[in-house]
Amino acid sequence: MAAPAETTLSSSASDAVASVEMPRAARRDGTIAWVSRITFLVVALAIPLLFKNFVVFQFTQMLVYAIAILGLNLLTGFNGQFSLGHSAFYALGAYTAAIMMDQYSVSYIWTLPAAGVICFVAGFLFGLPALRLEGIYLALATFSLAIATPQILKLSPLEHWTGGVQGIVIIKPDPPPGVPLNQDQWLYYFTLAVGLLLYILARNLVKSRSGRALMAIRDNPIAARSMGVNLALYKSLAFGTSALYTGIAGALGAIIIQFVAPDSFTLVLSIAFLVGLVVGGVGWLPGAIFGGAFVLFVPNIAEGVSKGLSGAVYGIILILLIYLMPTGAAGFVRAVLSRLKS
Amino acid sequence: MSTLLDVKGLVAGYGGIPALHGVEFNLEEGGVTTLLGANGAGKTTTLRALCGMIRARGEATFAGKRLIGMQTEDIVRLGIAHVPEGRGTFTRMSVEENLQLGAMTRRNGSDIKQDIERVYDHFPRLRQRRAQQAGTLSGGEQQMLAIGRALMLRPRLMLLDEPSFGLAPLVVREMFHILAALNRDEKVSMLLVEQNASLALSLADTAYLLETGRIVTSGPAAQIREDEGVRRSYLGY
Amino acid sequence: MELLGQQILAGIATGAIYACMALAVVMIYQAIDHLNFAQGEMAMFSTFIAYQLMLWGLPYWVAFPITLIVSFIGGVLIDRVVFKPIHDAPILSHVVVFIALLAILNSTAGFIWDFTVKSFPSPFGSAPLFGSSLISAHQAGMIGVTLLLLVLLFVFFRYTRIGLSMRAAAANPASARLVGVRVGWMNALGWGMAAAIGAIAGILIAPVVFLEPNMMISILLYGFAGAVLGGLTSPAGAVLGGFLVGIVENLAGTFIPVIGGELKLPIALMLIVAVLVFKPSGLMGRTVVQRV
Amino acid sequence: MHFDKMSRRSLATGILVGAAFAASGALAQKNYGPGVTDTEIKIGNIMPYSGPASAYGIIGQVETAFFKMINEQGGINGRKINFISYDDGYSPPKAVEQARKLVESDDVLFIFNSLGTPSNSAIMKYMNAKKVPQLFVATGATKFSEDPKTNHWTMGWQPSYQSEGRIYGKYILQNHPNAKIGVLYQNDDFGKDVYKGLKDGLGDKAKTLVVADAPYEVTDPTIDSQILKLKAAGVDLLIDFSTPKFAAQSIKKVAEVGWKPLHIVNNVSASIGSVFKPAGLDNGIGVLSTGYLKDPTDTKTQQDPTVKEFFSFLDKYMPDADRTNLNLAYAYAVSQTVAQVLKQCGDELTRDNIMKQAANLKDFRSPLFLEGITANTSPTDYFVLEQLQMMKFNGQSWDFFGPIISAEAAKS
Repeated sequence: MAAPAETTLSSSASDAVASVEMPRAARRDGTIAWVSRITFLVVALAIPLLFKNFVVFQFTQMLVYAIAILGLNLLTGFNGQFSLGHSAFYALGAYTAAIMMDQYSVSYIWTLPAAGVICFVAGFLFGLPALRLEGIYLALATFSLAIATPQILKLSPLEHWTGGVQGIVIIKPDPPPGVPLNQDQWLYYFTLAVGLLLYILARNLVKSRSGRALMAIRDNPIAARSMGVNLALYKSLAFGTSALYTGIAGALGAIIIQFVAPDSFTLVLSIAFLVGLVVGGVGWLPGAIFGGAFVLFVPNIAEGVSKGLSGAVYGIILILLIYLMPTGAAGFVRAVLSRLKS
Repeated sequence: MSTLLDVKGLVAGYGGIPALHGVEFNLEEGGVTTLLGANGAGKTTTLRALCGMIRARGEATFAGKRLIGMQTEDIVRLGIAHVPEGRGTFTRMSVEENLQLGAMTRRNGSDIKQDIERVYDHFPRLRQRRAQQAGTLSGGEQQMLAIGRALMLRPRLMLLDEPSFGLAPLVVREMFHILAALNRDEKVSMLLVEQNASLALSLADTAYLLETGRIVTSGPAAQIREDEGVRRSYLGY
Repeated sequence: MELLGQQILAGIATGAIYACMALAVVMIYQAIDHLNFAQGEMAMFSTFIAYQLMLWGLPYWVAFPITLIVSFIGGVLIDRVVFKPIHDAPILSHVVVFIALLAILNSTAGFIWDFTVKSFPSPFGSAPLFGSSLISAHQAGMIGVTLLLLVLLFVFFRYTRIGLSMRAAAANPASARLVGVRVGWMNALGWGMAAAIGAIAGILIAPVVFLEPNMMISILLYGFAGAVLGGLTSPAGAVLGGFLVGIVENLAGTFIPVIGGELKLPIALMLIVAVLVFKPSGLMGRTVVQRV
Repeated sequence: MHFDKMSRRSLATGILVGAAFAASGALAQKNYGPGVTDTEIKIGNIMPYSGPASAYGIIGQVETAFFKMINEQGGINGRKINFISYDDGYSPPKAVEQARKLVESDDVLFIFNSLGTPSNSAIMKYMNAKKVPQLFVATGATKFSEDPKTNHWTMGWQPSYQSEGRIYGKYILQNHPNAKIGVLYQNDDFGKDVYKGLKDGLGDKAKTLVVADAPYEVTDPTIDSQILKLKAAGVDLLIDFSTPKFAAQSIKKVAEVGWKPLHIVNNVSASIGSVFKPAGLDNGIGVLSTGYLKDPTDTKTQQDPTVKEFFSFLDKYMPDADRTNLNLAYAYAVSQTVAQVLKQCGDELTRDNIMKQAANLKDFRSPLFLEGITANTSPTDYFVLEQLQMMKFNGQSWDFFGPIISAEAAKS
């Protein structure tokens, strides 16, 4: 699971593989960054025009997972807190959206801020007691949350809202009138827009004063405290913000799948987020998109190789990836960039 | 006196960025050699390279054996005990278990028991705390424990990385007394890395000055201590 | 009140399963300083090996030691083949590799032995113990074996040089190397021992819950919970924690009205978390006091 | 209620005769939906090959083998079946993705026997919006068959969980009117569905007769605590609405604690191979259940010439499969039913006609159905199988007893 939180990010990130900032290369870095951003945008915008609806739907799902992983990254990558419970926040967001749409006929657009706020509060409150727990103990606490979630969703007294074991079926939204897109294309662009907005906010957060405080807590909590950082507040805020992202992803997920049920939000989902986080690169925001792609597509590839042994194929692909890029796509991209520079 | 450790053209670094650019020095059997220099000069890196904790190139010969490329565990078995920066205490274990670990490469049980007693004779405070969790010791006690653990190897050479770091002046003085005694009575050779140059020069017989990964000057400790120029430009006192 | 006594006893019996698993969890934690997600699947796979050996006609007491040896070697191989090449990778990358191992073992077992449940023999028999219908001979035997293993592990870690080296290698690998401990082999040894203990756990658990590839997934959760509750540094704590989890869960399921039955595991987990908030290193774990 | 349904059915039959007439007229001309050519029909399927329900993955394997056999025998009306089966790991979002892949990328004619209530619930809306048949879903949840009007494109197959529960209720009222019933149920859609049926079947008496119930989660390692709780409540008739692993555990545990209640397990767990063998055959003696398929472990059945075909199929295509696993017979029988539908379709292989013919099964019998059990459907009645028979375990195989009971009869 993980040793104490400070080591979660591994000393090797700071020792051996440390990316040493070289001021002269900064401008070149900037150029590369802009080129890759623009390439990403062009490709992302073109996808619905190039592929069948089904594939567009898959890419939408990938973006949803990427947003969830982005949220987890804010917590784990930038604040050093470990969570196996993000399926709970994802579920909370999904059920918020589903219940609002199903019972109160609220437009899907308004379910996103609602899911975000509810999950932020839930995450913040969960973060308060979790403060006293680190590393493995935090893992167990979050893990309990993941286990409890499907069981709570099934609970008979809540059945009126949650639909109990049967779940809730919701109606897929149409594009706004006058937009010449089908449902899948529209939802793709909608998710992409939400995702980009959340990404930019996350980037600004990480570069802000608060972001530096979060990282200071990750790297050296005692020093951070002595610098006057309010540990309790910041760690809870990190939890809340992370839950907010994952909750919005959950709401989007519910909208595109058109269905929520307890079985959709088991521990397996939390583990998938964690795998996606590591594959993308802990502490590297763009890694989320790689993580999302892995979570969605690799199981399909594994199934294509062998139906009976799909789990084994998946495992082997995962191990090979870690061999090739021990620090995920982040390390790989950094290595490629440093080769480009020299 | 014969040469125990001979280092030539030592190059090492972290993550592809070299921190040592061909360091050369040697150490006489039974002697105390000190490496001096500012923060980041490469002192700790030199020690780490010598005991295989980081990858290095060049030559380092210890009693006729080439150290470069050897595993740390094997280097220890040659009789080189490294007292690392930060003391390397096994915090969750008792003081005595820490000492037993120091003798991990030795086989004879009764010898080990005697040696533990000998360490306690050197450091009586450790005897009082033998059953205590090592993480609860004070900084000075942990430093004593680290030296004691190194002695348990019955080393021919001790590598000492900043033994005075973070300790009260009184404790430091006591520590260096003990180190001098160990060198004198137990014939342990020492390679000492220190920021506190005057302290180091009082213990050492030979001194080398490192600057950004290179030896810039060297000589008998007494001579370096008297050299006004060196003192002013490198040692800052 | 009679029901209370019965449920406590049943909790101890079920708790023995968790305790057994918790012990294996602590074992690997001592050896590699991580929790191993694949621990349950390793135990499951070992149990299938025993099952296969018996299917080939070997008697129980021949299949049992062979399984332990094979599992030990398997554990060592996992460390040498899978983890040695990435020992510099960050901890989370290791966690992901544990997950990969879990997927591989689960899927391979399903492929070879399929997913239907299979009965597995017990060396103790399933007759009620001393005529009491509450605890069977097998469950009593399981408790006995767990306690015996506990004593053996305690002696091993506390009084043998190799046990000491293993603890050192896990706690502080860099320092351990500096005193000459062969850290790589200590890790491999730890993996081997954890795999062998896992095999014992699997072989003891399978007669109760039946053998199938998914049998350990939920038990591992309980094992983790027990180990963490008791204190990951303390084998005795882990065993105690395992028993406590079994008892608390049974009592919650029986005596908390309305939601107790549906939420017995979450309630048990919440209680554990509550305990940890006040006693962050577990009931019997040693607090690491570190001076700066 | 009873009368009402009867009249609907006869009315429907009238319509269907006309429809069948029309269909036979269409035989002459070819009319293909997606996934159909002169030589091939593409059929999709979604199964939990991995994940918590992977024990059911064997169903997909049997079906794959079944269509392989059909193809080697020349196909159906000269067309080979291209059976595409995907894994959803029992996760609803994955089921949606796989269903969309089958429909939009693989262009299957329809999806057949997709497994699990959560997965089927997740795709039902999509399938109906796309007008793609979701045929003979592998779950007994009532909601997939009860509303042909709204969910025209979705149809179940096996007797529904609720009607099974009702049959137990009726049986208890008739034979053990003073029983103290204890219910052990899986805390999910399946367990709750059968339980609801039981309560319906017991009617007003449900409140007084059911003295205790105990849910368990599929993640629970054991159900010991639940069994003890039910025993302590003075239960003398234990009903087990659980999946095979837990049914096996409860049969074994009940024997271990020396408890001797009348024990009923539901049909899902009536498998000798995956329940009674692991639980100990002797421990299961006297356990009651219901069935609609012949028991392949019964030596009498093995002599039945119509069943021999099934065994020779297994010998040739699945030699390693455990014959005592009830899922094999289930998968074989449901595959035969879909083959019948395809035969009835002739050359008009459109999605419309698939539903039309699936809703036009007239006294269809698989050789594996119990004597007296037939499959009948109409455009207003999507319940394919509605009859069950009580049975008792004799230590080796099942002894059927009593009449064939239909869900209709149990309702009244």
